[in-house]
Amino acid sequence: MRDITLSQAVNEALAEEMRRDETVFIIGEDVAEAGTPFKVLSGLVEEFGTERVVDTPIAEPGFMGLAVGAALTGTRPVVDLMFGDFIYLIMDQLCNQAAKAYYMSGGKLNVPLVLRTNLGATRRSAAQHSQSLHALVAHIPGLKVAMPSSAYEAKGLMKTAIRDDNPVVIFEDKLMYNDNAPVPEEEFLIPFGEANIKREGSDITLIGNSSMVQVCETAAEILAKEGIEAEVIDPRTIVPLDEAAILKSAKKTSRVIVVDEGHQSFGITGEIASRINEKAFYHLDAPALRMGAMDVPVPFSPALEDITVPTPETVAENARKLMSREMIHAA
Amino acid sequence: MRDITLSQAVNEALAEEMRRDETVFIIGEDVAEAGTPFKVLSGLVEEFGTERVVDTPIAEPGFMGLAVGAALTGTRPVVDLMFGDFIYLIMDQLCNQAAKAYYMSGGKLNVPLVLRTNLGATRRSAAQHSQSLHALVAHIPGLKVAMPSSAYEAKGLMKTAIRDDNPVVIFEDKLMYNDNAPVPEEEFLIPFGEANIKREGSDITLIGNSSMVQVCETAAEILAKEGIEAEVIDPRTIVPLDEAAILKSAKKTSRVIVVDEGHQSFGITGEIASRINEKAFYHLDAPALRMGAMDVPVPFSPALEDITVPTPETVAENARKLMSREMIHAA
Amino acid sequence: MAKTKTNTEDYMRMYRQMVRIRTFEDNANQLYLSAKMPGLTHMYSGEEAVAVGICEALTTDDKITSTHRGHGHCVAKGAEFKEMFCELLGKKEGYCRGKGGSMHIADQSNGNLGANAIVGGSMGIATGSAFTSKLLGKDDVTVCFFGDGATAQGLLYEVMNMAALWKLPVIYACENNGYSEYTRTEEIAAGSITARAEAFGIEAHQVDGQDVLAVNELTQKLVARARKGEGPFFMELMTYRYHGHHVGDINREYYRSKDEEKDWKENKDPIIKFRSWLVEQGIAGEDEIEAMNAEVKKDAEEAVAYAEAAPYPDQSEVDMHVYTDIEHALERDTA
Amino acid sequence: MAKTKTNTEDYMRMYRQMVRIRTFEDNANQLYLSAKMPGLTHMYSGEEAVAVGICEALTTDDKITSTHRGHGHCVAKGAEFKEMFCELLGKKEGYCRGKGGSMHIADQSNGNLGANAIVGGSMGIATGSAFTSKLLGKDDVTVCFFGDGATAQGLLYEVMNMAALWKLPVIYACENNGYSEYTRTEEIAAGSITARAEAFGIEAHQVDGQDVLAVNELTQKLVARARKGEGPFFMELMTYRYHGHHVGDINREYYRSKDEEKDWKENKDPIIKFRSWLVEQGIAGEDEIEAMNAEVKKDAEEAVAYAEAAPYPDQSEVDMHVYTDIEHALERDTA
Ligand SMILES: Cc1ncc(C[n+]2csc(CCOP(=O)(O)OP(=O)(O)O)c2C)c(N)n1
Ligand SMILES: Cc1ncc(C[n+]2csc(CCOP(=O)(O)OP(=O)(O)O)c2C)c(N)n1
Ligand SMILES: [Mg+2]
Ligand SMILES: [Mg+2]
Repeated sequence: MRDITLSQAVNEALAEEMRRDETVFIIGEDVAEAGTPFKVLSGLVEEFGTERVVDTPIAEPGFMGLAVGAALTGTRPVVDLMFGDFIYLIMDQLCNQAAKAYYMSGGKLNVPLVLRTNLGATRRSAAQHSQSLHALVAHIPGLKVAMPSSAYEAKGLMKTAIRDDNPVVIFEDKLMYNDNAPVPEEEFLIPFGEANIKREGSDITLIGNSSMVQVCETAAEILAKEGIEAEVIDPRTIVPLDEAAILKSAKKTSRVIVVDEGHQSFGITGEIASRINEKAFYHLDAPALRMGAMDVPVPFSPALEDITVPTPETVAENARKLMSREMIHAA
Repeated sequence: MRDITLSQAVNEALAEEMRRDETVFIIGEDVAEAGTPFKVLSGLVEEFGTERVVDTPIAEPGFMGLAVGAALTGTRPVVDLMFGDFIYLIMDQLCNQAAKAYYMSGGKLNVPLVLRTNLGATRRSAAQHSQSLHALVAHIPGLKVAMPSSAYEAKGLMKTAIRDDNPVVIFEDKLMYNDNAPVPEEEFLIPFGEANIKREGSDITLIGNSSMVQVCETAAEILAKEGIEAEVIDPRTIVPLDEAAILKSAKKTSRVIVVDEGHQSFGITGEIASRINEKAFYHLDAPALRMGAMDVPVPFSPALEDITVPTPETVAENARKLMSREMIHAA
Repeated sequence: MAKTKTNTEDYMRMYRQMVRIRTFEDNANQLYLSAKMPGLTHMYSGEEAVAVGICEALTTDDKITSTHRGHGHCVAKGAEFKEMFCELLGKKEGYCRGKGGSMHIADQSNGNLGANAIVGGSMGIATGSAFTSKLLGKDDVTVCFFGDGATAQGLLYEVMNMAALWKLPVIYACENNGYSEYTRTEEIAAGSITARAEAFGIEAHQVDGQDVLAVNELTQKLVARARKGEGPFFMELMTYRYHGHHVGDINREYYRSKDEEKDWKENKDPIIKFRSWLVEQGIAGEDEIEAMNAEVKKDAEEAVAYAEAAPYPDQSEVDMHVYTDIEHALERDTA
Repeated sequence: MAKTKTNTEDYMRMYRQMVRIRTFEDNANQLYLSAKMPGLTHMYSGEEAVAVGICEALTTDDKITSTHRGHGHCVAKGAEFKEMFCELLGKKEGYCRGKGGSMHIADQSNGNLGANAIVGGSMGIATGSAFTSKLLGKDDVTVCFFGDGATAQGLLYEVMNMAALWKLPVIYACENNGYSEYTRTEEIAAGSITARAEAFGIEAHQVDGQDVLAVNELTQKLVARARKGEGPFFMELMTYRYHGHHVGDINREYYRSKDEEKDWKENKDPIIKFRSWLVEQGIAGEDEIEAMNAEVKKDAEEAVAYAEAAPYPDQSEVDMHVYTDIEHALERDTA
């Protein structure tokens, strides 16, 4: 298997699906002319032309709405939203329109649309270009939410997303575009709702998604040196969520940390922790521990930004505490 | 104490604060001409004129953005968003601008703004006029979120919100506008972050907000007849959240149900349940149980809509199960 | 009235469709007044010439997007009374199995992509539908209906810009009925509505929305040109709604006078005007027209009776149609 | 060049402010190239006459809102180098204590309500600032800066409509530099930008954005009229950015030619043009100008050195300034 970057993986997935199905097209800002600021789409316009790789004006609600209408009428748009932070601008089209059309029409209309966007801080991009807003869309029934953690998942999940008949939101980690990973040359898909056990372990379960999978893996390596065997689980899609895999691991290790780059409060970690607590309560030595990003806007200053998100060190630190039962609140 | 409706309570709060502080103004659709479709603001334009009760075009992002700018420069806007479902349209102005201005400016700019909107299903208004979207805003640092559960709270929280120097989102329950409650004639404020123990009990804690407080109270009455004494807690604001009061009750009763009208998954219930599980784990007989609205778009048909939200009967039913330990998942 | 090249059959179908809309609305209003309808609804009465004049210039393959005031568009684009009333009552045989209701009624088999409860919410959808047509090399045209109030939504300008840049086959049809909810158009719209479209390089027309032939004639021309790639276009149709903003808006004098309403109803009614013209031109006799009216009335009453007796969806449907590939969405929650 | 009634001192201040912007940007770019600046930044070089021509027509009480390309507006509205460089480097003494950075730099003491990293994000804010002025009976005017690309955002049309309806003292200043990121304006803007404002009944002007006196003269007139309640107004300022979209956008030939860049830099540079005019008119000698340039250069270098040596904020600041009344936001999390 050759190694390719996450960028290349996304690019390949799109190219393959566009070759397979001529109703697939890409729409967004600077997707053709520049192949996006992250250069993820470079070369696609050369192969598929400006009719299928469509540069838009800076009008996120507009092109998102346009994509919903296109999807309703027989195409499969892949919407490119340059920064995850702009999701606020398209929430109406995504959540009131795309997410609800199938239900409101009693199954007559559907919206096979992919929204490609990103997440992640520590890029010194400040509060409006660093948010991880997957919790917002995960809350809305009708949307599926995929969170690739490497080039392999980026490719497999993207292909599945494009073939899905429902609106799917994919969050890529901005900092991972140049990271390499082995990706098969032959075609493959990754089914939604199937977690990946990235590392087996018996002492503690670390659940992370997207950027946080790597953080959990590095934490597991640190812990392994200390004799703590952490199991690392990557749910890959948070909607649908592979509850079975998560519960199985929780029951096995009886200690869980849920790690996420979105704000901790009212986010992803509360949902996953709650499901574990509800359904594996008597197997747990301690309640599932949550580690989200700090509940603060992302600060620009490197001195502050770096401490707002979970790191391998802080995850390992909490794992140690959980192992030594220090984490249970006093009273 | 006289009884007044929730509508009147909001109206009084606004009138009092507008008399007190001439920088307070109301802006939104049909707030002057019609006093809103729910007639909550009737009479205000007569007292304060169209300069301070401002009818806008149907341009939610626009008037929300305008309000942020007005708040930044010395006024205290109360934005009227006709339906909570339209919050998707103003997320950028609310979450990228209002919520972050104080932080991004290092404390130099602030946004003393109130966003008045509503929540609640079972009004036969279908999927785009029935959502309870408080979880979305609770996730965003920089916003405060108030959820009045009766006319009393509606007045006290609104007055506090208007005097707060931060952006505050208030969700009123559409179905409660005509409900009466005793409200003091003399001025009062309700501080943010202080839960209200609506009913004391020792067997089980029911935590609900907004519309769900009444549901919990009715459930408690049903349970009382069966000898189960439920404690009912109304957090009143979910940001800030009165964790201390919640934990105290959880530790006392050792059984908790968190009830909410927003979708259950990735919503409010996961956060509150997680905090309880994390911080009162060894006091609990069972994990905190969550009861949110079903994870489906709100259906129009009365035959379907009514079963999507928690009711006194379903809350009581789950409380009975929790008391008899039936709720712990098998394995 | 303006002349068109349509023949007798076309004229009579237009007349019939206008009467069908009026009759549908009268029945819907009655259902509300007798507390048989869940929720509220927005009546299209008074604006019939707009929906009919436009939709009669479209084929079944052409698409429309509709609004909260959507019954007229739905009927005009070919929908049946029975499925419509079932939907309004939340019944299983409704166009959306009772899940959508009045504000989300859709009829994709006739090209109606659905009503929308978000004012302006379908502007992107209509533009996207036209995008599909162009991308896939089809020749259907999409008409986007919206009200004067909806022109305040920025989305309109975003999608008009793209439609103009990419020459999409979409026609923006602004139904200017003088009000958005309880506010007069002058109070919420600065400048000129047609000039706003023109500023994006879009050809715009203002037309008398009470004259079904004028509306139809203009639409036919624009549709033909849009099919040839000369779109997009913009139409402002001057019209009036007879009822309140919704069926519950009964005392309206605080925002508009009874005289104003009376003037529109008596002097500018699109059905009365067209009926006189049909008779004058010798296209139909009074008897024929009365018979048609009676037939439509009977159809509607039967459909109402049918819908009232029809079953609600089974409760098990509540978590169906959330995802195309998951029969019951809530199953995913159980381990 | 256009004539204005300003005197020598005003001319020299305008020149100086333009040089200060160019010098600030050259230093910021250098900080990026030498990997001393966290993140990216967008250079204003080439557009100096716009910010200076406009801001010199404003008082300190007048407000502006700025963009991602905001250093020029910030300097022109009166900010100091030291606090600006500190902000760009994420230092505690920055205008925003290092929390905002280049894209959020704000200087409320001089009426700069802040840069904004959301394209078009400040259009509502500017309009609201003008609303405050009217509501509280003050006479300050707000200028809303944004780019040609930002005209695609629907928000602009929403707020222009309200500003026009309510006659708010706001001036929309569109900096048309021919590109939004890597896309030419023609490809993303249909029709005419000024006509879009006019369609809302707003008086609109196109002006040469490389001619500081022309910009200043027009702005003075519009500001005076806006103060009297004759606003809002719209200006389209034709200009050019010399650098890439951001400092990292170095190989630009795939979207614009070196010849084009050269032409603007050599033949239309706002500083060179104004400098020649000052000398021609006998307002300043070459020596005087060189001395001023040197002084500004020294100021900038000192400020950069200061900022490089300045401390980062303490980590305890991370959860400060989330809420005005809660010193450390994360305390609320602990029971
Ligand atoms: C985004 C949004 N804002 C507000 C509303 C509430 N609302 C429903 S209809 C309406 C007025 C619409 O006016 P217009 O577009 O002229 O259509 P008309 O009702 O006159 O047909 C309003 C404000 C809504 N449904 N959606
Ligand atoms: C809402 C939003 N969409 C996209 C972007 C990414 N972006 C940043 S600057 C820019 C181009 C802006 O062009 P223009 O308004 O002409 O300003 P200029 O950069 O030319 O000064 C884009 C697309 C953004 N920051 N915000
Ligand atoms: Mg109208
Ligand atoms: Mg530009």
